Amino acid sequence: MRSQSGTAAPERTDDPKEHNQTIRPRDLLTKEDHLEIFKLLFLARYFDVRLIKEKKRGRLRGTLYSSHNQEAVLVGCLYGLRPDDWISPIHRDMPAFFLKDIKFKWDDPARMGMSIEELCAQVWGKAGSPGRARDNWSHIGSKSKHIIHSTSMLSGTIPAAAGVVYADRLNGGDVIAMTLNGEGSTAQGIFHEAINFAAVHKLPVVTIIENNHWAYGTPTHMEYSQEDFARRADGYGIMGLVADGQDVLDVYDKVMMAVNHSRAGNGPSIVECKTFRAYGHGDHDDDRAAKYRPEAEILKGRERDPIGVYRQYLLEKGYISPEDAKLYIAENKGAGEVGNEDFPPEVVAYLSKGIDYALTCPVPEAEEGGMWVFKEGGR
Amino acid sequence: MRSQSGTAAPERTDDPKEHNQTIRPRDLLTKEDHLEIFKLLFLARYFDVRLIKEKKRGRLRGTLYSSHNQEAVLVGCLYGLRPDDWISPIHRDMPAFFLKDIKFKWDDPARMGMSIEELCAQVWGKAGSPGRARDNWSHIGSKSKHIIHSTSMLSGTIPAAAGVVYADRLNGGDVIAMTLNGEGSTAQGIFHEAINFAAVHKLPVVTIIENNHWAYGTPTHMEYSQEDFARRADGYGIMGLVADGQDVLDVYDKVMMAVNHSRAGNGPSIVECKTFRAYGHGDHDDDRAAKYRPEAEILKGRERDPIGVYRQYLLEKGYISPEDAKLYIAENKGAGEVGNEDFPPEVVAYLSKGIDYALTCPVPEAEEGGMWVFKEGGR
Amino acid sequence: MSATVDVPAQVGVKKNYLTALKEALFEEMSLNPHMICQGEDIGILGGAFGVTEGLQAQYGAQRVIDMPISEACIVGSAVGMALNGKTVMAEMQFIDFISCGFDQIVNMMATYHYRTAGEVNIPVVVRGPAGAYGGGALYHSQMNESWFCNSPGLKVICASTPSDAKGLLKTALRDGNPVISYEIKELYRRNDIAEVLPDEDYTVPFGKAAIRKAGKDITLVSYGQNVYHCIQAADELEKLGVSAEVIDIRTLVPLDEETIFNSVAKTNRVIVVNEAPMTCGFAGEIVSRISTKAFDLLDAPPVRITRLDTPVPWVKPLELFVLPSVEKIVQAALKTVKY
Amino acid sequence: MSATVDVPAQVGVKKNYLTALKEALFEEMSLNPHMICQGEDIGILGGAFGVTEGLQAQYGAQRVIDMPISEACIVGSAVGMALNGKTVMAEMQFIDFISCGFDQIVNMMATYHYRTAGEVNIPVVVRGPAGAYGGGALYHSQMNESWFCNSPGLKVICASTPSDAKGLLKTALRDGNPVISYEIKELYRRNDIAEVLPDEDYTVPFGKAAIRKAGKDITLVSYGQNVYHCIQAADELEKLGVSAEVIDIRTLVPLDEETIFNSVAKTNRVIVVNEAPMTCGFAGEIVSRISTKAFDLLDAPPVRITRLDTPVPWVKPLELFVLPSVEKIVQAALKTVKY
Ligand SMILES: Cc1ncc(C[n+]2csc(CCOP(=O)(O)OP(=O)(O)O)c2C)c(N)n1
Ligand SMILES: Cc1ncc(C[n+]2csc(CCOP(=O)(O)OP(=O)(O)O)c2C)c(N)n1
Ligand SMILES: [Mg+2]
Ligand SMILES: [Mg+2]
Repeated sequence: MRSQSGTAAPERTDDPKEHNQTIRPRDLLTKEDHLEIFKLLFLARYFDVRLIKEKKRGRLRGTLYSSHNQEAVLVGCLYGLRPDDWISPIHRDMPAFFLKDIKFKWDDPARMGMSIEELCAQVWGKAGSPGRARDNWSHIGSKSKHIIHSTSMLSGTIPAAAGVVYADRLNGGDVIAMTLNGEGSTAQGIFHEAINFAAVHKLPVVTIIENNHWAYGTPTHMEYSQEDFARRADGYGIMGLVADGQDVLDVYDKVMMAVNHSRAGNGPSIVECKTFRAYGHGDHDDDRAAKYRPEAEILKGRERDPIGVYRQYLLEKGYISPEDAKLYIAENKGAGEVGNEDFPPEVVAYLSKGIDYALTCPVPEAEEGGMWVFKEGGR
Repeated sequence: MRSQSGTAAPERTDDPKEHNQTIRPRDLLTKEDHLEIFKLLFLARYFDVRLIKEKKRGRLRGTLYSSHNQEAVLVGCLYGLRPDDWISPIHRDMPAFFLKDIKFKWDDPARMGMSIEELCAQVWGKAGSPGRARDNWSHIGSKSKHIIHSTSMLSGTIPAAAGVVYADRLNGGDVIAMTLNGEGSTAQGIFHEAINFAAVHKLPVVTIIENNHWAYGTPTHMEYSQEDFARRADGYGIMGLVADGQDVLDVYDKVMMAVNHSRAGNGPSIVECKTFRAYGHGDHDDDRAAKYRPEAEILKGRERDPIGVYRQYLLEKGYISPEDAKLYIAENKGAGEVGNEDFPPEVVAYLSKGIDYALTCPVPEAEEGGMWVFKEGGR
Repeated sequence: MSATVDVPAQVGVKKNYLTALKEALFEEMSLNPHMICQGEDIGILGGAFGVTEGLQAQYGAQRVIDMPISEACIVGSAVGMALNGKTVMAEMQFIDFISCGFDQIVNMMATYHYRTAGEVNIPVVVRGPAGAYGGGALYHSQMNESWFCNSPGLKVICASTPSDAKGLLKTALRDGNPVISYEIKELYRRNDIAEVLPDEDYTVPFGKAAIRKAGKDITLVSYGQNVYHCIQAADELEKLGVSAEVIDIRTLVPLDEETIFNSVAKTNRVIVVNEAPMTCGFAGEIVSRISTKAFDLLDAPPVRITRLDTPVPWVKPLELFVLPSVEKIVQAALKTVKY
Repeated sequence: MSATVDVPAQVGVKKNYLTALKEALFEEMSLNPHMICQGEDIGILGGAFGVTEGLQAQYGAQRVIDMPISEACIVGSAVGMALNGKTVMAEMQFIDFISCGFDQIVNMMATYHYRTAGEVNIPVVVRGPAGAYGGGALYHSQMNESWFCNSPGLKVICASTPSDAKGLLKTALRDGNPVISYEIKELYRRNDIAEVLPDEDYTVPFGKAAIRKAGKDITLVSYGQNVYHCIQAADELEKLGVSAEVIDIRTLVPLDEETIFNSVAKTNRVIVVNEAPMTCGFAGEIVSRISTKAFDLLDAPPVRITRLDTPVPWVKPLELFVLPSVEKIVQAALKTVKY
């Protein structure tokens, strides 16, 4: 009744009217965009495997929540956003912090996304983090970069996202706010309250549901009564699309439809991206995850690696040559099986720079623990 | 775009498959049932007007939340339930406490509903209330009578309703739990969490949405983005029906479809009953309500009085004679315009007995304020 | 002030607590174009108690928002608006319903400044009618301020007079930090405490207690409507030859310890009165501050007079049984001065 | 016990805190066919920390429920199950997330017995991993027990040893009232505190503190992992010639005042240590009880050593900066005994 894995391309997509338009969002992307997107998939993947390696080497502590196999969701969701759009990532979306605005070149000072140095400082718990490492892992953000700071409480930033765009709309702006959430998180009451409010006010909140088929150790049929989490949208009469989360351009298409729809004043939207969590919930959970998830399901879920799927597409499109296609093969390999040589050198260099920074960056002073409870000096 | 009043018979009902059955639930009702239902509409109305009069006479304190004009919802929802089914009424549903099981004759000791004496003791804040008047108005219930005790927090009992039937199902039972809610309450996060949980486990929770078009001073378009609150069901893939809340048999039909569907193990269901709040939110609010609701809307909303609508039906069916039909005319009249003579004597007698009891019943002793914080003696 | 308030503009007219609050909102909305008000039924209706009456007509439905019945979203969206430059007044229809928005308050809003090492501050005032003695029963009588005093990052205030109600609310709306404001609904329309309010734009500072009655034998510390119980008790005690000083702390976080300690230095005896449940309530916090920091000043055990550790029951005799009263304060004071 | 626990059955084997909890659950599930366990990831996975490992395999998915991520519904449905005759263990994956189910706890569950004048009682135990010192940061480190101590109708417990962890949890599951149980995750797998547990079906009563170390110069009152800080401090103080008595209160509501007062009667000095924020925390409650009820026993100001009024920051130096430590206790004790 319910498919065991989410990475088979979904049959039913319930496209909105926009579907009938002849030009899809992807059709407006240049060849350079396509190649950039390919690189970003590598970058997101590299971030993941490199952190695992750093931890294995003993240079990093803390839990890692891997986005392995879900990179197409992140890249596809973020590539089309404007720099002044707001995003709100969660634990499994670490690459989102530096993927924001990355279209605008990594080192462009005008970029609003986080720099890799800032993000690495956060991961390593150093003072160079935008939040001075006061909270851990993905619980950072930046007002100036338009990234909402999440708490641990799942779906807890959707109301804030609605508030941010409410304020923007009042100022005459037209930004959207994109929140990223796991499918399990959609059960939270706050999810409902926020989407309902956004729907009433037709606020441009674009909610991504990364359906990786597991919420920690709980499978989707214990979380929700329908196959497609996008159907949550129907309760609010808002747009709800399903994307193939392994296909970065399908994600891009659906998300941009939703973004355009929401930005245009048609209310919030939901895009479910079907994907599959490659490893455990966090790296502490890898061994146990192997027990609670059937082997066959795992294999099936990881079969369609987003890098491989996209490589094939680029080949068919003629955007890369068969020779180029063989240069870097990072797909369908675990962190232990892959090396720097499997990634474009600029990707390796980019992240290495961030890690070098983080390693030398100081830990905040103990006294900071007592600081910034209250703002002094008024509004 | 949105109809201003909810009491026009809804055009679209989105009936489920059951709709195609030739026999409707109402077709199984006898003539006696029909006449009983007529009497119960009078009773619910009389309860309302009598309480207003008692308050005007200075014999009653506290806020009254009138169910005037919404009686068909209560009677239609409750008439078909089994005595062992659970219900969870809210502020506007006071008659529900004595309407539960009322099919089984008012004075039958086997009845599981509340007696009118108990309910009146509650309204008057007397020790004879099942909760010894520790909380006010409708915040009572009874474990033995299968009535869940609400707090003030709207939608707050839906999880409990789900828990009650979960436990029952585990014991091999087949009761259902019916929760009654205003349309505004459906915005609460807990509504979503509970329905989602019930849907996952296919629990027989039947959620009634009494859409009286106003949540205190807030109209529906500020609460929800769609016309029909029944559409909330679509987000969970559960049955969602719309009933004409002024037509007791339409309510009965839709509710019994939902009840049968849920009892049979097909999961929770939602029935929205379109109605219109006749007065203010509470009687303290009557004057202000007249300001925030346009006159035309109020007139339109009260036009189709459930007593009148049903009287007409009974006449057409030949269940009452034209002479009988003229005996008691309680519809389309405010509390000030109606007298005991407008109600069947047994209705007047029934409630009077309850009020007499309440008036003579003692107020609980002050010391009870310090009692029953904890249960002594273990589980 | 240029704001239109539907309140007589005559000089010297006494105004009640509710009118004072209303004036604060009109004035701040007028002074701060980036201020938004939101809550259930605050617009079309003007609020369950009328605190926001006329506000939507004056400032429009976009700045005065009738929210769905979603307390968590009311708080959370206010946080988002604040993150994007707005100042927000978020009304809880009754402070009791704040429990439904609890997580967003203590984990999202309260911690934002701390989490961001100061990059972000959240000027949101969550305010609502609070307090017992009115027959509101379990869910329309709460004083749950202690939950928030134990949640770092929130300021917590409670006015007992019209001039404080206005001045503290204006301070709150300019403070730049999240503030939880307990308004005492039983005081909203009490005529005997109506006051002439200053004509000019004034504020009342946080962290500064008020001495409501001077005395030398015993200190009564309180806030909210219990201040009046204390004043009444002090009046009765006076007749019995006991001089009680009544302190109204006005703001719980921050707390003006100095005024309390100065008083206890004089009286050497203290009774703390509040209507929240005793265990872990703010009365205990004050007792604790005095005991740990001003131990030597005490000549007798400090006393807490609070609600019993029960909910607030509905019917009058039960409600009064569990709450502080003038009688209970007087009895405790007589015992304490004799200690 | 006939329950299968995947723990070595040898006599005399020491068991850790987590194993003790697990045994309590297996035993009670076995003894009480009307018991249900529910929470996020407690079934298939066996819980984030493994407290419920094997439970679903043993008792089935209907009695051991993997819930959607809906804390409010987890509590609320547990209340409904209890209303219909069940005993429910409801796990919060981290106690920090209890804020998301807050209203259902304080307004629905806690008050049910009171509201019904005793007709209904709610045997629901909400338990979850709590506490700081592990680098869990703001949302995986909380001790928010004070919120619930200030919400009448809830019992609140916190075990510091394996035998108490098991015995108190079993008592909680038989108590018939809603109980909030703070389990200290930093103690879950600490080997040095592993204990041999009684073979027979035993319980540990509520409202009875344990004296962890006898002493005569000063009383250190605590609970949870701070008990070990107190014991360590007492050991250090001993070397410095100060004899400290360490009391582990074990249950906050109800509180064993007698054991505390008896100790203070002997030592005349007291320090209360806990890791919750200071303002309105339970340390203040204990100080308040002593000051108001046992004032004459005190020869020096009572002391609170608590978390600062801040969230728990992530990185180690900051985390330690805001939390109680052995060092802080020793220093305070030395100062207090000299007073
Ligand atoms: C309110 C709340 N409850 C529980 C948790 C603990 N928790 C963290 S992640 C997680 C599972 C999330 O699943 P999903 O939303 O599907 O995201 P995924 O991890 O699969 O990306 C849980 C239960 C939490 N963070 N917040
Ligand atoms: C959680 C919560 N928030 C706010 C309130 C205050 N309140 C009581 S009734 C009400 C309006 C309810 O509207 P609706 O659900 O449509 O029911 P109706 O009164 O129309 O029958 C509000 C806001 C409440 N009781 N609970
Ligand atoms: Mg998931
Ligand atoms: Mg309504």
